[in-house]
Amino acid sequence: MRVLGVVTMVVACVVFAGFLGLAVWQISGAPAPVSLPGLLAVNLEASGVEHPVTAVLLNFRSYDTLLEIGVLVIAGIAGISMARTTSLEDPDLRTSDSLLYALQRWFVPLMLLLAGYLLWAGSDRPGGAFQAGAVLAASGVMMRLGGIPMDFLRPGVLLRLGLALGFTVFLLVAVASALAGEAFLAYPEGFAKPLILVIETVLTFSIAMVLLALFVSAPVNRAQEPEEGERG
Amino acid sequence: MSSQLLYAFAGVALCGIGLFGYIRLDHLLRKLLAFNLMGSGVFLVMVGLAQRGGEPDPVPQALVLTGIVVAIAATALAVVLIRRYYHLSGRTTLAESGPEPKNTPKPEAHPEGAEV
Amino acid sequence: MSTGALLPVAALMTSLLASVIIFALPETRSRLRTVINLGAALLKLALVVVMIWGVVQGQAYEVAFTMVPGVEFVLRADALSMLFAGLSALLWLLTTIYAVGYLEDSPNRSRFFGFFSLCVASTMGIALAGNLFTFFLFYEMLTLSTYPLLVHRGTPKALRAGRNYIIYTLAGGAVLLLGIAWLHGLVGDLRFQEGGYFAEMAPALQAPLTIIFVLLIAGLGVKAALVPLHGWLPQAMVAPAPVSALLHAVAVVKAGAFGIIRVVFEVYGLEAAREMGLLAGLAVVAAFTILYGSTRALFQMDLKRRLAFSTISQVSYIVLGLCLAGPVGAAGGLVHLVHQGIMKITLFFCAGNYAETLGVHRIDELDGAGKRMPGTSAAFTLGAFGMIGAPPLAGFITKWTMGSGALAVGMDWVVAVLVASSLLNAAYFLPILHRLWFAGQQAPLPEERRWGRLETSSWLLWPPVLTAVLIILFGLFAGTSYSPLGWVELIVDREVAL
Amino acid sequence: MTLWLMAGLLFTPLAWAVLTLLLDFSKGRVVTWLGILVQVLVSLGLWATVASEGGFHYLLGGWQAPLGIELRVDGLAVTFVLLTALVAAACGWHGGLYLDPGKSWHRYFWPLFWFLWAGLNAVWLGGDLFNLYVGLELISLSAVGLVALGGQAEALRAAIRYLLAALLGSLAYLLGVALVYGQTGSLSLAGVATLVSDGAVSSGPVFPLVLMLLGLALKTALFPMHGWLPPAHGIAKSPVSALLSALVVKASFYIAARLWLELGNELGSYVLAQVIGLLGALAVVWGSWQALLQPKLKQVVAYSSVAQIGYLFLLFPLTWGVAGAVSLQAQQGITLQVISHALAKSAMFLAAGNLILSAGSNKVDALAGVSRFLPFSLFSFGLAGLSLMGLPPTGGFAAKWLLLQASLGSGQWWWIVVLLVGGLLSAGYVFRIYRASFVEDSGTDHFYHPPRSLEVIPMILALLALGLGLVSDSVLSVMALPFDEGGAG
Repeated sequence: MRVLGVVTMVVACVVFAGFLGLAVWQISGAPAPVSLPGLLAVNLEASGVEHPVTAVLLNFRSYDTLLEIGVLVIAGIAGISMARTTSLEDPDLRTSDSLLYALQRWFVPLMLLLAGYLLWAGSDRPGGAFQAGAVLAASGVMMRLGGIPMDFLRPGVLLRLGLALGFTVFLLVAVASALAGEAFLAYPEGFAKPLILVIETVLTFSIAMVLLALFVSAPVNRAQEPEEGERG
Repeated sequence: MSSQLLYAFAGVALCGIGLFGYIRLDHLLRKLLAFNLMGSGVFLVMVGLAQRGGEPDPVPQALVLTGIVVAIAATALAVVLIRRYYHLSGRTTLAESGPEPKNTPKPEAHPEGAEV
Repeated sequence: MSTGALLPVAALMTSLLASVIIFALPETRSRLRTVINLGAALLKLALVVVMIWGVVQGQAYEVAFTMVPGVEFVLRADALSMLFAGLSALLWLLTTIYAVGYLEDSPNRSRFFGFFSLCVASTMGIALAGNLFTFFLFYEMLTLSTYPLLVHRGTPKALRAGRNYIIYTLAGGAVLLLGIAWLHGLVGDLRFQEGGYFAEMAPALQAPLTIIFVLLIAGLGVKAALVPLHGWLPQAMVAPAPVSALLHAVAVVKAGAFGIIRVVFEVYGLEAAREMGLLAGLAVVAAFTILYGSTRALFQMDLKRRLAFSTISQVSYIVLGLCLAGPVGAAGGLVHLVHQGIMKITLFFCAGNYAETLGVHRIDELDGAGKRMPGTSAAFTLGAFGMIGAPPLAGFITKWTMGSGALAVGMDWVVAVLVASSLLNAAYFLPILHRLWFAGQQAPLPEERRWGRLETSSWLLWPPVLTAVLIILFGLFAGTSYSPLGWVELIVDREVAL
Repeated sequence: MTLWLMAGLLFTPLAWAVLTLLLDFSKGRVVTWLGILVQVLVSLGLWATVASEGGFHYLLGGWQAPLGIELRVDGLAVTFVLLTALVAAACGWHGGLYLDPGKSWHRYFWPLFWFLWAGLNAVWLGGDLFNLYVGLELISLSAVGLVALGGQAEALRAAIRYLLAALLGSLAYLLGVALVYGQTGSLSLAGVATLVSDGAVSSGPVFPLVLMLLGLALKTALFPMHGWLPPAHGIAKSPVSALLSALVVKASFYIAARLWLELGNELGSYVLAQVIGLLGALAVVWGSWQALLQPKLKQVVAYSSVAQIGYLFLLFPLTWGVAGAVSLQAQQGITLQVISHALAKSAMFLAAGNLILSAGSNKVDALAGVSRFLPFSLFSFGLAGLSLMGLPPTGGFAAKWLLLQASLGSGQWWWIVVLLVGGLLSAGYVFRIYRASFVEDSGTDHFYHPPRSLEVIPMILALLALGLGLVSDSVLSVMALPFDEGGAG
């Protein structure tokens, strides 16, 4: 019986992959009628950054990015909403390994440097806010594992401010652009590059915060509330 | 077929495998990993299919970047939920009821059992 | 919107607003509640009288707006609607008075009277509806507003009755809706019009129109309690007496019958319906229902239950009258809408009085009740004789007109049905009268209450007496043009003027 | 003017999300009610603008599609924006009074609530396939966060199940988008539609469309993929359940419907349409049947959602390969169904919350005597029930009527059976609640009486659902407005 189930599942997945592959094959046969890269190349100067991916992310499709950061913040919020304690610190997760501790002294600064570089590089070659933020968060994770106390990670106003900072700035820019008479999210002439840089910087910080918060959040405890209608 | 299409087909394979894992596995973390596998597959298809002409197309790359962030956010949230769920119920699957798992964590005991 | 158009809306609103206010009132404000009830009832009656006057002058009150794309919401006062509106307005007033006395210091009164007014509002809407769509709207509203009245007591028995009522009526409603929707898809939005629409109709439509007719009648027949769709009615008598009175005389049962009248007269057209051979089948069903109901009534020992079965048979007179498909027969059927109403409400009022005052529910407990409650019993007697069809009472007028109508169109077997049912009526009413007047009281009355010098509370006594008087008047003055019969003949002239 | 309205519409929810994130519950409540006011006004303004001047495209960042993202502001979109504003306002209002400020984690209700609202607006207006994906994820994650807000094991299980289903769904959708982009090189829905109808792309494989519809159907909890819905909607706090049932599931359906109406006639097929319709029909029957059996009040309401969602999928068969007039009727009917269900179901959940609060138990049987001692919430529940049953004069009835006409007009009479039987079944589970409440067990009032303000809110929603039927013609007329295709990508 069990075997039969597995077999059917396998068949189903194979069929699915088959259809998918077929579709891919058929599609790859014919050229796409619209070529965005062309359009992109034409409008790249106006976007204010040299690197097309960054241009798409933060100018042409900046609305996507705005919402995407929103998603990230939501995850962060939902994460810390699980917390029932004053500090997100979880001593159980500390490993005081002397070697790790020693290495950190070297690694953490190095990683911070790398993050900075990635951020700066974003404008003209691969890199950008998210990559930088990820590296930053990673260094945070290392510190955490290395047992360096991180008391700033309380579900207090500071943490929440940190979560929201990048998103807020991005949003403010968007609105400012709207107030400046352009459409929502349309950067005024010439301001594109500096604005994008500012946004990227704060985004980096916030992304790192969110990822770190999600890593350390929901420390374990027995707090819970009864289901609706069950007095308790 | 152009070499870029290889990525697309790799993505197709990943999707298939991921789907299988997703419906087959019960352990929530494994399910989650399967989901991420599928996600990578989708991203590969997106990029690979778009740049079949040879020259890379930055738009899908940007989309994939966005997609990755979203996927990470979702995954992280899922992990947080699963972790707390495991701690409160001692379960690592969505099974309504059934035999309690071997090592139900005691409040004081180390919460991150080998289960997770 | 002209003042003329406003009248139907106002007539509807009086009871709607009344119900809203009553719901809002706290349980304890019974005095104020009574005032509002009676005030609304009187106001409505006045409005209806005004409209009747206008209709006689040939004035048309109408208000319409597009509700759903392609469908209009139409309220309109014409001769036919006034027949029903007048009946319900009059009987609502009496029933309200009765109900106030009946439910004195019992719980949940604000809930009861709220839904009571809502129920009457929907009846008024059914009367004034200007097309099938609007009719259906209020038809369902009636279903829902009567449910809380049925289950008012909250006893398991009441709840069961309520459940069956809902199952029957909602299923019927679904069938009716299907019929209406189909008709609408076929020929568009049809306002009721005298003489109907299908006098000259493409033969291609014959088949679908026949099916639709069956659907419509089936849907309406549930409320009209045509056999075999009558199952809910006998159980429904667990409701408080005023509710049963309303249910059997005006609201639910009559709504079904009135719907059938509308469909036959003003959608299909009497002539067309006959030519399509739709009426013959209906006539058989009606005749069977008449005999079946009367026969079942014979064997009921619970008073209200016997009355319920008698209703099943009596309401089918109306349908049978239509099926005679001649001006005279139709008049007989239509006028029974009113006559059956007042007679049956009288009987239920009396049954309620016996229950409230003497605690009597079963017929064999009624021995000698006539001496204890002469007024009530006199009213009951009149109602019973009316039902049997003794001249010069209202019931006699009905049966006479129908009989002559039947002969006019050469459906002699209908006369046989009428005679048979009259005999059956006599068979199940006369024993009751005998017990009331001539049998001596053996057993002590179950639970007797005293109201000083009157035989019962004056709230309970006067309504049946009044309706009983009406039974005589409608019979005696049937010839005059303002009697129900006169009014019905005016309608029939407009409908069957070919 | 329009610019301000749009900016307000897109900006307010996000900004308020951040603001309320920094505040505690009670302060957040005040701020939120302020924001709700703004949001409702803006939505009304936009609706009025479109109603008077017709729809338009809004270029975000000033970039035209396909390079940039265009918002499609047409009659349908603004209608749903307005609907969202009404329902969300009610739920926010109710939630502020219903949730216990003492629990520290309730403060996170507000930011999640606002992010949810932002996501909904993004989806109603979105005209870009990928942007719609992001909007969907915004909605799903905040919804999951809201469900899990209790933090209790059952809630977490429901939340995880919901999250996994939602993720799978949106992934399938994204895969479809990837294929479509590969095929056409464009992400703008309107652009793709024109390309397909012009035959610029060989209409080619149906697979991408099927994939997207499948994913969206999973997120909409179409039978048999509905397993995740009842636990999640049943266990969440009542205001949350109301939001989820009324709006969240509609978002994914809205996208599916838009896809179908734009691409269905070229890429779809009769069989596909009928199969989807069949699943919808099964959902109607199965959901109602389950609702009849549930012992818990909110489970009844949740399963009724499964059933009511089933009706929506009749859109697919009733718009494929039928006369324009019939298709229009079907679309209007479905739109009414969405609106009336949103209003009625939110009313029902909020009322259910009040009843549970009063009876102190979420069992149906615990309602005995409710109709005697606190009829108000029961009334709201009942009125909402009318709309679900599709009885006149509610919006549900108007929707049912239009769908009946469409089924008759398209000759697909079998859907009529579904519509009528579904109505009767829903009557079954609604009357089951009435019946329980009419039972007279004890003459004493042992109920907790919630504050009036809590009870008024569901009543307002229920009355709206009731009145919708009477004005449905004028409501629908806004959707039929001319849409200037200028600037369509």
